[in-house]
Order: sequence, then structure tokens, then C-alpha cells
Amino acid sequence: MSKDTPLPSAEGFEPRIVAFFCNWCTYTASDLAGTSRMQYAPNTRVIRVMCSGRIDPRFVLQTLREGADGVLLGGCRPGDCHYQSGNYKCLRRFKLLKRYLAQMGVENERVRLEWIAASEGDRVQKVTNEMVEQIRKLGHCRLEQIPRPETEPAAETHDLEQVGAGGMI
Amino acid sequence: MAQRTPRMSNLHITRRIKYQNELDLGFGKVMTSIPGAEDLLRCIQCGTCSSTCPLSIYMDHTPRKIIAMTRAGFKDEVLSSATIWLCASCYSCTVDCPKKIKITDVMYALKRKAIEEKVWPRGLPIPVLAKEFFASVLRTGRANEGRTVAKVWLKTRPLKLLANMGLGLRLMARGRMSMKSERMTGSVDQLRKILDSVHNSDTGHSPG
Amino acid sequence: MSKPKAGFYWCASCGGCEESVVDLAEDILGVVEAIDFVFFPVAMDFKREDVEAMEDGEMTVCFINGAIRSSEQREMAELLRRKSQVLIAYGSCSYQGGIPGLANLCSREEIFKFVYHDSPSTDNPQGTRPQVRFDAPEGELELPSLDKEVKSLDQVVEVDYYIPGCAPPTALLKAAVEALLSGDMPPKGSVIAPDTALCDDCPRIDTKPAEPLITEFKRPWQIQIDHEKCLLAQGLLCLGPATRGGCDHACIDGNMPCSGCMGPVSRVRDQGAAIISALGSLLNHDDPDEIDKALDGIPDPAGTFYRYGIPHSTLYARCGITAGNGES
Amino acid sequence: MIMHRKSPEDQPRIGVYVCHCGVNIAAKVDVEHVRDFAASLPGVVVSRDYKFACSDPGQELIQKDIREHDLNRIVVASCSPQLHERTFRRTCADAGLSPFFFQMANIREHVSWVTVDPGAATTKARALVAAAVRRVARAEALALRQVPVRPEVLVVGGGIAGIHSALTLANAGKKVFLVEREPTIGGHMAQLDKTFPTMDCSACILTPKMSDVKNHPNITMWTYSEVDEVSGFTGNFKVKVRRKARYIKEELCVGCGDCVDACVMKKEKVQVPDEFNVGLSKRKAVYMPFPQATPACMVIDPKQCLQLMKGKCAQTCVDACERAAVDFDQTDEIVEIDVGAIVMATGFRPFDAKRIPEYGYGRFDHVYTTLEVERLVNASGPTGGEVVLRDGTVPKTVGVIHCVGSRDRRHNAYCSKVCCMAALKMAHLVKERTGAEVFDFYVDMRTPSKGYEEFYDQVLSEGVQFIRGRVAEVTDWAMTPEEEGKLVIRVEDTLIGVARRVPVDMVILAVGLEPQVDTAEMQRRFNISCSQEGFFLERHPKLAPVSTFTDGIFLAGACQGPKDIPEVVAQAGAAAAEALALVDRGHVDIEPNTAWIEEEACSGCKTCIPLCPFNAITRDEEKAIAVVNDAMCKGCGTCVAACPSGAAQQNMFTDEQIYEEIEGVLAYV
Amino acid sequence: MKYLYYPGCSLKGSGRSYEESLLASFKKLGVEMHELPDWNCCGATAYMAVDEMKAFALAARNLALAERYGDGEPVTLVAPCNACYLALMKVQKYMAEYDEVGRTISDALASADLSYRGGVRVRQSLDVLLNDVGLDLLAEKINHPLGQWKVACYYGCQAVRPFAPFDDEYNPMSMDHLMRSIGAEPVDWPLKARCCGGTLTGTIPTVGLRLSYIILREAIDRGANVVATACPLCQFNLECYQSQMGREYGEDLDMPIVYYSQLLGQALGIDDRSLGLQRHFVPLTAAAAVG
Repeated sequence: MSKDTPLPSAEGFEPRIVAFFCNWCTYTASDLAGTSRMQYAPNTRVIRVMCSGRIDPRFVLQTLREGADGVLLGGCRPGDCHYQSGNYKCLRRFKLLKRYLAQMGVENERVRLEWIAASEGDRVQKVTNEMVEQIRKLGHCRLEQIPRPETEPAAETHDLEQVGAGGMI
Repeated sequence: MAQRTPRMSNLHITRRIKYQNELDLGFGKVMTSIPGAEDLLRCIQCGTCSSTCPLSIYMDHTPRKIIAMTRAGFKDEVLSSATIWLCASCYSCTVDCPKKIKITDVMYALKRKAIEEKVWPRGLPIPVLAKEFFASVLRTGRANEGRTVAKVWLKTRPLKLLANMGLGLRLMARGRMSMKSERMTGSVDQLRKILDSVHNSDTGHSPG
Repeated sequence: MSKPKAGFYWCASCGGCEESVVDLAEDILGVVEAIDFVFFPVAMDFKREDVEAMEDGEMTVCFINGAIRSSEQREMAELLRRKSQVLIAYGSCSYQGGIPGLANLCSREEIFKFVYHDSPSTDNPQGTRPQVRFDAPEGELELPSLDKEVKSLDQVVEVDYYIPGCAPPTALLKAAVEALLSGDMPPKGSVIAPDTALCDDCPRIDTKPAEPLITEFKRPWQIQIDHEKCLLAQGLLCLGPATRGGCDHACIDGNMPCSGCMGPVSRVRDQGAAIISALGSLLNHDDPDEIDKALDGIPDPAGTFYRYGIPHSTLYARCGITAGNGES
Repeated sequence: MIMHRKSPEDQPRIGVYVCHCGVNIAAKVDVEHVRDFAASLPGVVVSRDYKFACSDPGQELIQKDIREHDLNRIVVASCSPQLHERTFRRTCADAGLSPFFFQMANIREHVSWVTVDPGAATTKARALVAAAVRRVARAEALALRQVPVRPEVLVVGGGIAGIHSALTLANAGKKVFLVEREPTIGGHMAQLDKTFPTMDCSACILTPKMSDVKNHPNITMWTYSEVDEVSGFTGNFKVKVRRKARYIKEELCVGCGDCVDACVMKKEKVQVPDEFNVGLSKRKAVYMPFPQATPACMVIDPKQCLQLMKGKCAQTCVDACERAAVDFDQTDEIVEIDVGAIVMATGFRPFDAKRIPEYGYGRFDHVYTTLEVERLVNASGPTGGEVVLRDGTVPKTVGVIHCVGSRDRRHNAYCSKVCCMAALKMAHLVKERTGAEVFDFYVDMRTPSKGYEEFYDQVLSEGVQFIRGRVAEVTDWAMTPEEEGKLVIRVEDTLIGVARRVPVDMVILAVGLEPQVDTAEMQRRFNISCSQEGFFLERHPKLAPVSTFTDGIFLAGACQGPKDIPEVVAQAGAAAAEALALVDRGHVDIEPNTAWIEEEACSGCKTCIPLCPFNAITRDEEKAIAVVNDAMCKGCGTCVAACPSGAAQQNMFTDEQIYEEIEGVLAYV
Repeated sequence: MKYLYYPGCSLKGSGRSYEESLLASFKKLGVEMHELPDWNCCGATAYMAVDEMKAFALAARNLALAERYGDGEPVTLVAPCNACYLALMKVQKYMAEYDEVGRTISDALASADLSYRGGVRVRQSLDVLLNDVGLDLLAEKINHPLGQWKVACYYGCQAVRPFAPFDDEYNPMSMDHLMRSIGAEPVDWPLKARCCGGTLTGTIPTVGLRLSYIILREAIDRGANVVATACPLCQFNLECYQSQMGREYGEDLDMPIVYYSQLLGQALGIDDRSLGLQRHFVPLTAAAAVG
């Protein structure tokens, strides 16, 4: 393989999807998809958390803000949570978040929660492919750009939204 | 293959139920008393016999099912089945059976039972062949293939005898068949004595 | 030695911030004694030309309240930034976009369409819309243009400090002025308010049960609100857990739930998401349908959880509102 | 304890190792390209590709670089962390670097093995490496925490599982509390007549173990007792045990039975069904479950005793007892104990055959369950070992039905595992005792254990008639004169291919095994999980079959799933060994991915407290803030995600680390 | 080497060339075969279906005669016919295994002043050739190696089933080794011990013919130009019904079916007539040209 393989393909829109998978079920399932050599779309990037209960709605928003076109959340099937009920907590937040996202014009298909058990490598494959297809149809997630004051020197870090360092006078 | 729409007249609707009082519950047990069939009840219905049998594809019930039915007392169905007559004694099933059931022996036993109860299929030459063979041996101590076969055809399907006449003549021409019987060198009487003795000992397996 | 010069200006705001200055009551005398107001359009007769005439950095401090939506507000913000050493975003609108920031849920065209055509009280048979330029008999008139979206002050100019609140509590204003005068200011960019959430000093905190406490959401008019009991525990959407304290729990004392005007604490990137996560977690349902039913009690999540801060939130505005038509 | 949470002052010096994994990765991912890309990332000092990073030379290479290049962060891009995270953490630790300054990028399972296009695979690998590099820069030095462990063990349940666990632990010199809710230990095994496949007499092999328990100096046996409350955490559980009032002074009673003889409930119609004989006989208000009950001590049933119910009785039992052991004033007593580990051995409950009405249990007198027939064939059972029906006759034909309540999605989808053998045992015993013609209706014959298939073979050869097919119905609807007065079993003989009607005198239902009724309650009380079907859930079905997700609580026997006696005993031994390994070591190590609360940021809003499934968060009332108990926290991070103040953080998964990862996977396209 | 020889009925009839070629070959190899005097029918297959015990008695008489012939010395009885071989083996085994068989047969023999104590070793002629004569001796004696033959070695059922004391039940090799030692090339094929249809070819021809045809077809497909058999019934089925098979399946079948002993004889330089080759319908020579 040549070292100067064009990265990424110049033509055609390739969605970028960030996936937050729980360590015990969904991450294991995606490992299983790997060991079973199930081929699927290369558009997802998995971030491992211990439990879907760790997935903070702020992560989802930040992921979209950073330019992702979709966010996939994965947890254990109901009743199977390694931590008893983290997946339910994730579900409740997710449902509320989705209502907010709808108001903000983020299409329903872009943010998705799936229960995938450790044995369901094929579901990782199926869900990923399905989501990539759906988002490919939608195109880029067009969040509005956040303006910055023109006079300000070029921002050095990413923490644009993080205002103030705290402290009380 | 052309798809045909089934017609009512082509549907074979039969009632298939077995009441317990139609069965001969002791049948299986009786069969186990025959040498070679003693392990009949141990059958786990795996179907190895049916799949290894070169003839099971022609059978109305597979060997596995024959054992199931024998054990469950479906005596009439078993004895009137073509299966037992299709067994060519190749012993594949006996060798392959994981429970070491001597299925070929079971088939022999069922054939004998069918002959005994006179329920073999009409026109089937096998029982006749067996009897003729028996008669030939009783007479000379040895079997004469040509004569025996000719008699069987004569008794079952005389037309077949004519059809096979050509083969017979060609065999004769090459010295491979003779209507003259081979004989034991000694007296057949000794042999008959032995057979009579078996006949008189009450083994329960003689055709009576 | 001359007194420090100060300015006070409003952009897209309701005037409540100016009221908060008045709320200083007799303390205002002390302020006036220590500071020279050189620009305060609501209270004193200074004009833009007066500011333009100042040297850059001539004002020690300038307080700007209100969000930025128009070309005029942007120009004034830039002008005042130049003329002051310290620029303070004063009040929720200036700090995070505030109530005007809710306009970021709609495009400019949608707003115009509603205001000039569809609203039930509008009578506009010619379909007239405001124009930036207009030929009047007196000559060509120019009006400020309306931006496509609402911004917080720091999205337009560099801001040194923030004083949150709608309106900001007078105590915070006083503390800020005292710190300015003493020269003992916190690090640049600080929010001049306590950095713990409202629950920290909520008088009802002891009545809040430590268990998943929400089965359905109610609105204040739907129930007889208990004066003592934690409002969340009564099913009311109180944003106290995700909102900076320092407001002296005025709403709570008035038996109303916190609506989040003080913004998030410093460690939280997005106030609305924080309360979505907290309240969602505490919802006492496992069945998806039951969850949905309960959530139906929040008809407007964006307006509820981001009432004061859509422009300052992670998503900033509804997708696509700046695209396409609406030029004027 | 956590050493320090803030990153060290020195700048990150990161080493990146891109593994070829032979050709597993290299055939798809351009590893040299990824290596060069990683070298360009901020903070990366060394970037290499290597054939097998996990090999000894691979690890040595990393260690050498740590020393020579003064690396303080390591990223290995290779397989799943589930596979080799521990390996590389150890590599780092051996080189003097905190093992938690290590980050893995999964470019095999998540990239090379699942991606068709090499270009796309390389892009994806770059993103994951970038994320790992950014994340590891925010890593913090953490240390495993050690907590001391108490040496005592609690065994809950006194069936064969609990008995075996308790004896194993006690023999190892550990103090054991054995808590059983029934008046005697022994469990279901005590009710069995014979045990398959060897057909040993159940009582003969069980009762010696029961007395061993009773007499063991290291075992405190509390029967008629229940666990009310469990708090604490691994190594340090606090348990409240309710010792129910048995109205008999256990230390005085010698089990002579004089009180039973004296009890006023003489008439059978006022007596109650005897639990031990599954209702096939009756007992009085004062009773001993069975002659070999351990302890050999009477109990008075407060729901039957006239004195206890109405306060009015001649109290003949009191007069009859020479040792004055009867005590109507007894009350429940709560005992508090501290233990280091808990073995759950709460057993199972037989499937209630009434739930399958088509089999007629409860409707037809002559339909029995396997457990009932166990009592019938038992020499000390209600019929003295005679298999006689409720009308006093001896059955001439018997049908045994498999899979009752099992492999049936309307009831229990799982296979109960023991019923095939139990059914075969019943077929054998009934045929042996009565000479009856026995029909055995099975769906699949499952006999996978030592000596089991041979037992099946034996029962086959004994002439039991096996009919493969799931019974549709047991009915008293006769179609032929032979069927009159019989129970007719309707079934398809699937091997012969005909519908059959088999008239029998007696039907035996091989009922499946179900979780105990109060499993859900137990689950909450002990804070352990249940699987879908309701049995306690093991930590890993293969590699941790007796552990639970709650450290320090282990599973023995059928409370984890259907099991037969040999398997129960094996598992009970395993659970005892696991418990022993824990309490004997004297301390526990805890993964440092725990949550913690930044005091000054916490508003005390109590959002996090109810979210913790392990009750690890409490409120410090004085400071009015939340506090996480490090030892109880399992590191799910739910509280962290929910904290509206950003005051809760999780080690190894801080907000900042995750934001770095998010930005890392998206920043470099 | 000296052996007692049990020809059985077929080897005196349709299988004459088997006996002719076998005895001629043994002679050439210096092996003495003495025909069991006064032997009778073995009671094989068909008989079993009428009366098993009588079938056993028939076979047992031969064993008793053989044992007496040995006069106290161990006797080896060579049975070249598979059916005879099996019948003799079976009665020996069942007499030992089943008391009832042992008792009944012993009584029956006693009624004719005979007895059998199990002193006879029954062996198939292939077994003798391979394991007693040995491939080394054979190689020495071969003077006309048969390079032109690609042989499908067809053992039939009963040489190896259900008793297989000298070869494998699924893939017997003794005849293959024998063929290789005479210079011929055995073809590797899977139907070496599959049923030819047995007596069904005569009684239920549709089925029997089909089974024989399967054997023949596979031998042809595997590149054989001759089929060597070890059983007179197999030989008969495959050869004598060949033209009928050809008609039935619309093929020109022209496959010589011989006994392995005939090929062995040729290699030993025995003339065709002494090997009974003239008795066959499909001449061996004709097909050799084709092959």
C-alpha cells in the first residue's frame, strides 16, 4: 500500500460518527464483530466508557460541535446492565435530549441509542451500516458556527465555550 | 419442473392415529429375546442405520422407524412393511450402530416373523426364494442356484422366468449353471438329522 | 486625583438590568461618589458622539447589558470596548444571550413573517416590512439592520468579566464595583458570582429526598405549591441544581422554581445539557412509554433548559437559521 | 489510596507503538503511515511500528524507550484493551511508569478486521491513535486501593450447596455463619429418595453432612432465620439476620416428639399439609420437618398453633415437655454479624405444574410431580415407600412427562437440565417398585454428564417405552373402552409419525427448576444481579461462574441456574474457594476507576445519591455535600454524567479525558 | 502351507472360475488346499430368513467336520465366498456368545454324532494370500506383471462386515495391496464395500439393478478398466446383469468383472483357460485394449 493514500476520499460525503460504547456489552460486541471479521462501514470511531450511564448529554452535544455527523450510543440490553440500571438512566436522559435536539433542528437519525448485548457482533455491523447510510442521505450536520470577536487573538485551545475560570469575589 | 396446482383428488387425506389397544405392546420385548436383537430397546433413534443403509431410500419405513415401531408395538405395520424385505444383509447398519444393535439380525428376525405370520407382501419372491433354497438344501445338502431361481420365478412370476431364460442358457453354455444338482459326498441323512434336531428343540424361532 | 470613569449601556435587553442599579438604593450614592458616570443613556444625557470623542481606554469600566442582535448594538459594543479598560457583560442577556437569545430557535425570516404578517394582532394589508434604507421626504433614512442571530456580548467583543442574573443581584454589582475600586480583581474572564449551584444555599434542600424523585413534571399553575418542600420533589422543573447561586434564592423564596438565569457553574460546559442529564437520571421510570409520558410534561425543553443561554450553549442556534433568505 | 489526581507538572512525553499483529493489522492498515502520523502529534516523542507489540521483545522495546527517552505516557495501537490492556499496564509498571499512564487504541477488532478498504482503515486507525494520544496526555497517576477484609463468611441457604460451601470453608479454618430460613437444613436434597445416576440413597449421603454442619466448631448454624439487611462492601459486609421465633428453646429441645403427640390437633382435618412431604401427608402445629432434621428441634407454626393464633389452648405440649422447652413468649431476634464474604446458596423452587392446566395437575388426583413421587417412593415417606395412588391402588401404567415448565417460552424458555435425569430416575424407580408399564414422553433426551447416558441406556433396556413428542394434554376423555377410567396422554409420536393416545393410571410431571419466589427481593437486598430468567447472574458465564458483579458475593448451586447435585456440590466448592481466596488474602485491591466529588464544587443537590446502584454515595450532612465511598464504587460513572455541577468526576474517565478523546477522533481527518 | 478348503455352493456353480483360478494360483504359490470332505451348504443369507437356527446348524456341521478332520490339531478353514465366510464366522461367534444357540446347535450336532468345540479358524482367501503367503513371496513368484490394469477392487459387504478380522470395514486395502504386488494399479474409490444389491438383483430387480449400477458407474468414473471381486454373488450381479443395466440406463457398459484370483493367476503366468476366463461374458482381453 502506498504511503500517500489519499485520506480521506475526496469525492463523496463520508459521515463521521462517534460511538460511545459501554465496556461490558456493546464494546465487547464490537470486539466480537472484529474477531468474527464482520465487515462494516469504517465511519464510526468508538469511545469506550464503563457504562452507558456515564454518557453525558454534554458529550453528545460536544461531539456534534466538533464536527461529527452522528452520535451512536450503545449499552447493555435492559436488565443486563453490569451496573444494574445504568442503561435505564442513559435511556431517560437520551429521550429528553432527543426532544431538545429536535427543537434545535438536529435530525432524528443523527443521534441514536442502541442496546447491543456482548454476543451481538452482528448488530454492531447492522446498526453501523444502517446509520452510515441514513446520515449519508442527510449530509453534513450543519450546526451554526459560533461567532468569535474579531479583535480577539486567535484562540489557542478548544475551550471556546468554557467561560470563566470560576472563583468568587 | 412445472408447478401444478394440486387438485382435491390428488390430496391423500388419511387419518393417522394409533390407539393403544391397537398395539401389541409386548412385541418389542419378544423381539429382544432373539439372538442379535437383544439390544433393540437401547436404540436412541439416531438414524445412523437409515442413513448408512444403501436401500433405505427405497423403504416405506426407514430402519430407524422400524425399530421405533417394533419397540412401541406397531407389529402389523412392521411385519407388513416392505423395509424388512429390502434389507440385503450388507451389515452396514450393524457395523455403524452406536448402540451396537445388530440391526441386520433384527431384520432377519422380522422377516422370519412375517413369514411365520404369513403377512409378507404378495408377489414378493424373497420368502419363496428362501423356502426354495431351504428345500434344495434339504434334498441335496447343497444349493443349486439355477434350479432354485428357476423354481422361484415359476412360483412367483412365470413370465419373468421366460425373460431370464436367455441368461440361464448363456450361463449354462459357459459351465456356470447346471440343472444337475451338486450333492454332498456323504449321506444327506446326517444333515437332515441335525436339522430335525433343531426343529424339535423348542427355540421359538422356527417357522413352525 | 480624578475619579474613575464608568459607562453603562444597554443592547437587546428589557431594562431590568438598569433597574438593578436603581435597586442599589442608598448604596448608589456611594457609587456615584466614587465613580464618574460618563455614559449612561437611560439615566443621563450623553450621546454616542460623546463616547466617540473619548480617548481609547478613557473609561475605566463599562457595563453592557443586553444581547447583540443589530448592527447598531454591534457597533456600540465595539466602540465601548475600545474606550474602556475593563468591559463587563452585565446580566444574563449580555453574558449568555438571555431571553432574546431564544430567538436563535427561529430564522430572521420566520420572525419577520410572524411579527409583520402572521401574528393575530397584526394588521398590515400592504405587507410592509422595515427597511434598512428608506427614502423619506426629508432624505434617505438609515435604520440599524437586524442580524441573522442573537449573540452574547463576548461573541462580538472581548469581555473581561461577567455578572450573571436576570436581573443581576445588586450584591454582585456592589461586590464588582468594590473590587474594581480596590484593584483586587479576579482573573480575567471570571464570572463574578459564587461558583456552586443554587442548591448549596437553597433553604429547602433538607426536604429534597435522596431518591429518584420525579414521576411526572408539573407546571407551577397546576399544583398548590408547598412553601417548604423542595420544588423538584413536587414535580416542578427547578433548575437550581444546574444553576449558579448568588441570586439569594429570590425565586425560591417567592415559591417559584429556579429558571436558571445565573447560568451554569464554571465546570459545566452546557447548562441545559447538565440539567437534562440530572433530571433525566432522576426520572423514576424504566418503561420507555412511561418515560415518554412523563417527558410530555416538558413541552418546550429548549425554552425551559436554555431559557437564558441558547447563544452561549454548545449548539448555539437551531441548525440552518442563518441560511437562505431573510435579507433586508 | 489515590496518590495524586492532578497531572504531574512535567509535560507529557508520549511513546506511540503501532502494532502489526503479524499481518492482522498490517495487511489492512498502513502501519508506517500511522506511525509517522503519530510522530507529528503534540507531545509524541517516540513513534514506532512493531510486528508484535505484546511479545516479550515488543514489551522490552517499550520499556527501553521509557528509560532512554524519558517517556511518561505510552500509547499502544493494537488489539482490544479487553485482551492486552493488563499486559501493557504491567509493561509500564515494570519500567517504573504508573500503569495508568497507558492508553490503548483498538485498531484490530475495530479497524483492520472490520474494514474492507485499506485507505479507510488507515484513516480510522489514525483517528483512534490521535484520540489515544490526546487522552493519555490527560492521564493521571492512580494506584490500586487496598482494603482490609474480615475473615468470617456468611453462607445463605442450607441446602446441599450451602452445606458443602460451609463445610469447605469451616474445614479451611474459617468461621462460617450458615443461615437457613426453614426449620432444618437439607434443602430439596433431603426430600429426594435416590440420586441419579448411581441411585445412592439421598438421605444416606446427605444426613452425615448435615450433622457435620451441626457439630462443626467453626460453623454457626442458624435455621429458621433470614437475612434482613446487608450493607457494607467486599471484605466488610454488615449483615442483619432475623432469627424467627420457633417457640421452642433450641438449646433445651432434644427432638423427642412428646409435644407432637400431645398437640391438640389430633384430627386430620384440622391438621395442615406437611411441607416436607409436599402435601402428601399432614402435620400438627408443633412439628419437626422430618426425623433427621438438623437441628433435631421442634418448631411451632404460629399460623396453626391455637395458642399463638387465638391465645386459647390447653397447652398440652407445654405439659408434655419434660425439659420445658416450649416457650410461647419467644419473639424474633435480630443478630448483627460482620463478614468478609457471602456465599449465596438459596436454591430453586420447583415449577408449579398448575400453570400448565392442560396437564391436569391439581385437577386430576393421579397427576403427580416428580418431587411428590420422590416422597412416595421414599421408605420414610407418607406411604412407606409404596407407590400407591391417592385412591389406594397401585398403578399398572405410568406416564412420565418431560419438560414441564421448561423449554416453553410461555413459562421458562430455558432447559432445566436436571429433569430428563429425574424423569428417567422416576421411570426406573416406578417400574422397579410396581412393575408397571412406563411410558416416557420426551422432547429431547438430555443426559450429558458422567454416567448419565449410561443410565438412560439402562432405563431403555429395562423396557420403559420412550415416546418422543411433547405431550399436548392429559385428559380423562375416553374414546375407547380401554381408556375408560384412565388418564389419556395425547401426543404425537414424532419418530413414528402418528398421533397417539396413551391411557395410563398415573402421570408424573418432570417439573423444571425456577428461581426462588423472592429472588428479586434478595437481589435488592444483596445488591447482586439477576439474569433474564431470574436466576442470580454470574460475573462471567465462563471465566467467573461463581462470582457476582458485587465483589465478595459468590454463588453456589441452583440459585444461579438449574443444576443437579454433582454440579451443585462442585460449584459450592468453587464458591467456597473463591470466598476463601478473598478472606484469606486479608485485603482487596480495587480498580481505581472510581468516582469522587470535588468538595468545593458540590452544591449538595443530592442528584447523584440515588443514582448509585451500589449505595456508594452518601451525604456528608455537616459539609452538606456528597461523598463517594471509594471501596463501594464500581466505577460506572453514572453519577458523574448526572452531576449538574461538574463536581463529580471519575478516575480514568474524567470529563476532560473524554472530551480529549472526542476531539481527538474528530480533529485530524 | 496346508489349508482346509470350503468352496461353498457358488464356487461349484456360477462362481466356478473363482475356484479354478484360486486353486491354480495357490498351487503355483506352493500352498496346499484340501477340500473339506462331505461339506454342505453354509446356510447363508436367504436361509436366515426362514429359520435362523437351522441356518446356524448347517454352518456348524461344516465346522464340526473341519474340526474332526484336524483330529486335534488346529485347523484353518479357507472360505473364499464372502457369504460362506460370514455364515461360518457368525455361527462360531453366536455359539460362543449366546447360550441358547450354543446349546441347541451342540445338541443338534450330537444327534448326528458330531460336535464342535470352536477349534477351527475360518479365513477368507484374501486374508491367507496377504498374511500367510505374504506380498514378498508373491513378488518373487510374479512373472507376468499386469501393468495394463487399473483395478477397482470390489470387496463386497460380507468380507469385512460385520466381522473384520483382517481388514478395515470402511476402506479395506488387502486386495489393493495384492493388485499392486502383481503390477496392476488399484484405483482409489469409495464404494469398495458397498452393497451390490445381493439377491435383490434377482428378486426386486429395479432396486437391485440400481445398486449394482452405482458400483459399476463409480468404478468407471474413477478410471478403472477392470473390476476385481472377492464374492461370487457380487461378480454375478455386476457381470451377468451388465447388459440389462446398460439397457436400463441407456449406456454401453463393457466392464470386465473378474475375481482377484484370476488376475493373480495371470500374473503368475497361468493360462486363461485354467483360470476360467472363458466363462465370463465380458472378455478380459477386449477391455484391456480399451483401458
